[in-house]
Amino acid sequence: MEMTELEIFTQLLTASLIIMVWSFLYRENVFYRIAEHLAIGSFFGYILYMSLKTLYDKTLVPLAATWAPDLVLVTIIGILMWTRLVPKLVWPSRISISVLAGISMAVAVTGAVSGQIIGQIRPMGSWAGQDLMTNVNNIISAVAAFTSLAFFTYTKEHKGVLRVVSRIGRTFIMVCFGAILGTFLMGNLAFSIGQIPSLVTGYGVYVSVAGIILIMADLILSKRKMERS
Amino acid sequence: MSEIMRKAVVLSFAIPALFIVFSYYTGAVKSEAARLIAWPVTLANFSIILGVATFTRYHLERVTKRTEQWPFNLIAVASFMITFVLALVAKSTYDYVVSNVVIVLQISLMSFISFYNFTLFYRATRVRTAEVGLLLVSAILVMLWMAPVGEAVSPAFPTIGKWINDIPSGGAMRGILIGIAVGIIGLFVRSLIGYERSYVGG
Amino acid sequence: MIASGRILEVVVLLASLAAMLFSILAAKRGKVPRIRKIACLEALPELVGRAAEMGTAVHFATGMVGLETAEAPIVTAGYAILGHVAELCGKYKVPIRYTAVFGYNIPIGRDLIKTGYTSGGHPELYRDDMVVYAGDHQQPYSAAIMGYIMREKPAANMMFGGIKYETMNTLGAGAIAGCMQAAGTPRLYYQPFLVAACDYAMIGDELFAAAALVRRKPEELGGILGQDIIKMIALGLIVLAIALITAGSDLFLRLTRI
Amino acid sequence: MSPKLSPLNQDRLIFIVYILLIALPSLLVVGLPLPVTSLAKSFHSTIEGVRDRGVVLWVTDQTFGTWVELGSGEIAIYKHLFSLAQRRGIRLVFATTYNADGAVLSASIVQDHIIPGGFAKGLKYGENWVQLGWLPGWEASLRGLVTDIHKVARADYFGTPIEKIPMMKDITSVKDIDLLGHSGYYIDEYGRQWGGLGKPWVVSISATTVAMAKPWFEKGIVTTYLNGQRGCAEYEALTGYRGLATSAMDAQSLGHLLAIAILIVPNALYLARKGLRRSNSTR
Repeated sequence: MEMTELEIFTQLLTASLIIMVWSFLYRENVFYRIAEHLAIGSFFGYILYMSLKTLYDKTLVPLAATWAPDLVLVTIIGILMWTRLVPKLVWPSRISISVLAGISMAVAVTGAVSGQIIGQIRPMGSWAGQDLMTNVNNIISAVAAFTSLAFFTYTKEHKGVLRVVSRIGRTFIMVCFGAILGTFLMGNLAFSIGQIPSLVTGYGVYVSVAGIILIMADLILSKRKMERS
Repeated sequence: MSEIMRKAVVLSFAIPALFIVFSYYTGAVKSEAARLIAWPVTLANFSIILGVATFTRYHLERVTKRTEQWPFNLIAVASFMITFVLALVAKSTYDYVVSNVVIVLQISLMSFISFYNFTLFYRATRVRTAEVGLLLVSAILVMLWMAPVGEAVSPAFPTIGKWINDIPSGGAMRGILIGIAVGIIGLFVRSLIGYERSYVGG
Repeated sequence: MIASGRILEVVVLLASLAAMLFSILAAKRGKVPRIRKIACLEALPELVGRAAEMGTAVHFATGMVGLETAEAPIVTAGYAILGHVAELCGKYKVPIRYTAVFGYNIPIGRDLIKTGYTSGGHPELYRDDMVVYAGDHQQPYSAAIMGYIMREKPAANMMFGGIKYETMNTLGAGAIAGCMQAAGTPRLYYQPFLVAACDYAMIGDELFAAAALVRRKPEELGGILGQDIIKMIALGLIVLAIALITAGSDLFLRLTRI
Repeated sequence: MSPKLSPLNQDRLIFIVYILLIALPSLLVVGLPLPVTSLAKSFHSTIEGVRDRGVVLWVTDQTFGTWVELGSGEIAIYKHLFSLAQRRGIRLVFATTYNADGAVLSASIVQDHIIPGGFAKGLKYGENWVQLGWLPGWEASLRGLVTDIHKVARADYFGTPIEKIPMMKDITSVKDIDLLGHSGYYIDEYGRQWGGLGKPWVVSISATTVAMAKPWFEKGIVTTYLNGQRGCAEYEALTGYRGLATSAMDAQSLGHLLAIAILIVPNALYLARKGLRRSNSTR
């Protein structure tokens, strides 16, 4: 299949960007620095456009179409945030941020009570059900929950019974952390695995080879420099 | 912060917050509360303008003063402006830039995590105590459950790994999550009565 | 009056409010509880001191979680630690760098750092460009921090608050650059990594406790006692729920039906 | 690993070994086996089980970051849903709440995979499926989607007011929805708003989050889930819409083995050396 010039360029571009970023693994260098600042700039352009487009579509356009007091109010509060650009004018932006924080924290606290306290206690299973294995599992799970919560108390010194309980809790927390590390791996590996095809197929191969040669050269040069000094 | 400022901050925090809590538990004024809940993201979108000012000032200052790294600051400002202008005037080029520069850079920057996984494992997990040993064993067994290779070696691995993840680990998670929820409630109360004002800078 | 299925929630919330207010008032009247030490919080002066010895900076980040999400409390706790670290930096005359990721983080960060340096006794050291803005997205944020850490090699790297994926990258880079690292988040997913990667880490809800502790006021310590009382209530609820379900009653489930 | 290597070079060695390992399957076929778990099977059958003319609300909350892990599974899910729409008249509502990336990705699946693949043949936008785009607010929008869709989405992705979309006339809240689903990195926010609604809820979620999803998954708060890239590969095998996830599985297995080796080998060496020293001293 014949490739267009644009496709060739895209392959080269993709592979070079990946190699530029990954070169950081060898050491911090000029290519990474270029990629870093390119990322900072281009992402900011992308995000700024998306944010302004969302503001326009979801706030300003509905506002122009119909009279909505909530949208007027939020626009005013939002614009107050910009007063921070005037060095001496501090208070209006603080009001805006307080409103922002107040709403989010209220959503958080209602969610925490229902989902994270009640919602976590609700599924606790019976200890005297039909199936012996389920009962044992329910007991272990409940003990784990109880002791690991007891571990996070601050005002009672961990002595006597509490010492034993919090010690058991700590053990369960360690098992839990191990399990999280184990489940973390697949998602994490997916990033680099997804990049490999761009590096080992098509014109990406040339870029990879060039990258390897550059790193080899740098290794040899830095070794010589070390030997000389 | 002056006393009036402090009161204004606490009030502008508390009024919308209590309104939402009230609506959530009583089921009253539901649609008003729903609209209020949509505010924070809109406000955050407004705040990006502050970012534009800071960003351009920071990098342009470094370019004009010719500090050591100025060419890189120039790259940052230029790529920012080019991307944004492209979005406004040349949609197809912008789409090309997004899918071949922005997304590629994003994924390759994120993939550091796959590499650092291994170095973290290598450096940090020396069995010093029985607890760390337990952490290690549980991590390995869960890995053998997650990866297809575990089941290929022995059908017992998925069962053990899943049991660890579901029962002891799942139980401990409940405990930790409840603890965190309590922390959230505590911080909310402390903000309501005006002790915690870090979100406006102290 | 109360929406169906929310009765127990309301009871828990009101009991929590009562517990908090009661213990705060008690602490104001002089009944200050003793709080167990949080190792990570105690270590922060050491980290800043190391930066002072080595003549480098302290890097701080509050993570990619925004104040506009339902995780705002976590970010706020991170801000509280930033204020504390800025004060320490003022005391030890160490420059701090705060990498901000959202627009509103800029004024918040500047205010916190300015206040911190002032109460640390060296307001003249504060500069506006201690807060660097990396542009509202996770990847440039982590790239900017990683680049900074590798180039400037700050002695201490701290990340407290609502941290996400970017933390793994930056802590990995910090480990290679030889920074002393301290981090903390109540976000469960990342706690194992913090424990593995950092010299000091806050796990569970320690960050919330630390955010109250840094102010060293009796009423704030009372608040921590209040939180412990709420935890006791939750422990009681666990026992109650299990007892009910084991006895074959579905009362708890009916009370919490949504 | 030789103790002679400096820490920096030890790291570099690990990086090289890892890159070689994951590059290996792209260069030659390894072909490790992939058993299909009951989770993926029940995910498939839950989607199949939606009643005729039923409504599916699918929230694509992917970012470009989760896309590498879940993207190809997401494409398979879209293809499956659209094929059900063709066969049994199921109506699809797509939305995004987390950030703008999801809406861009969702639109591009429909543009690049569904329409060219013939999955939308005989279907009409606005009657069989609708894309609401990004509804900023995340958790707030999730709540809005199940309480009052018309409030939270005043217009769709293309700017059409929601009142002008025919199929949305009788879809206003969770009572009109037969299956909830989302894909992405997070679960707590969804569980807080969607848990306990009594509707089947399926999740395609990053393997990272799976350890966290357990409390939601037990007792049927979440009906079933796809376990990260591996779950996606299994689902691709079940639906026959194979993609990147399938081909990434060998690399995943090798990567996991490397991780296990790195956890075990240095510790085993250390313990052996300690044991040796002890036996020397006792001698």
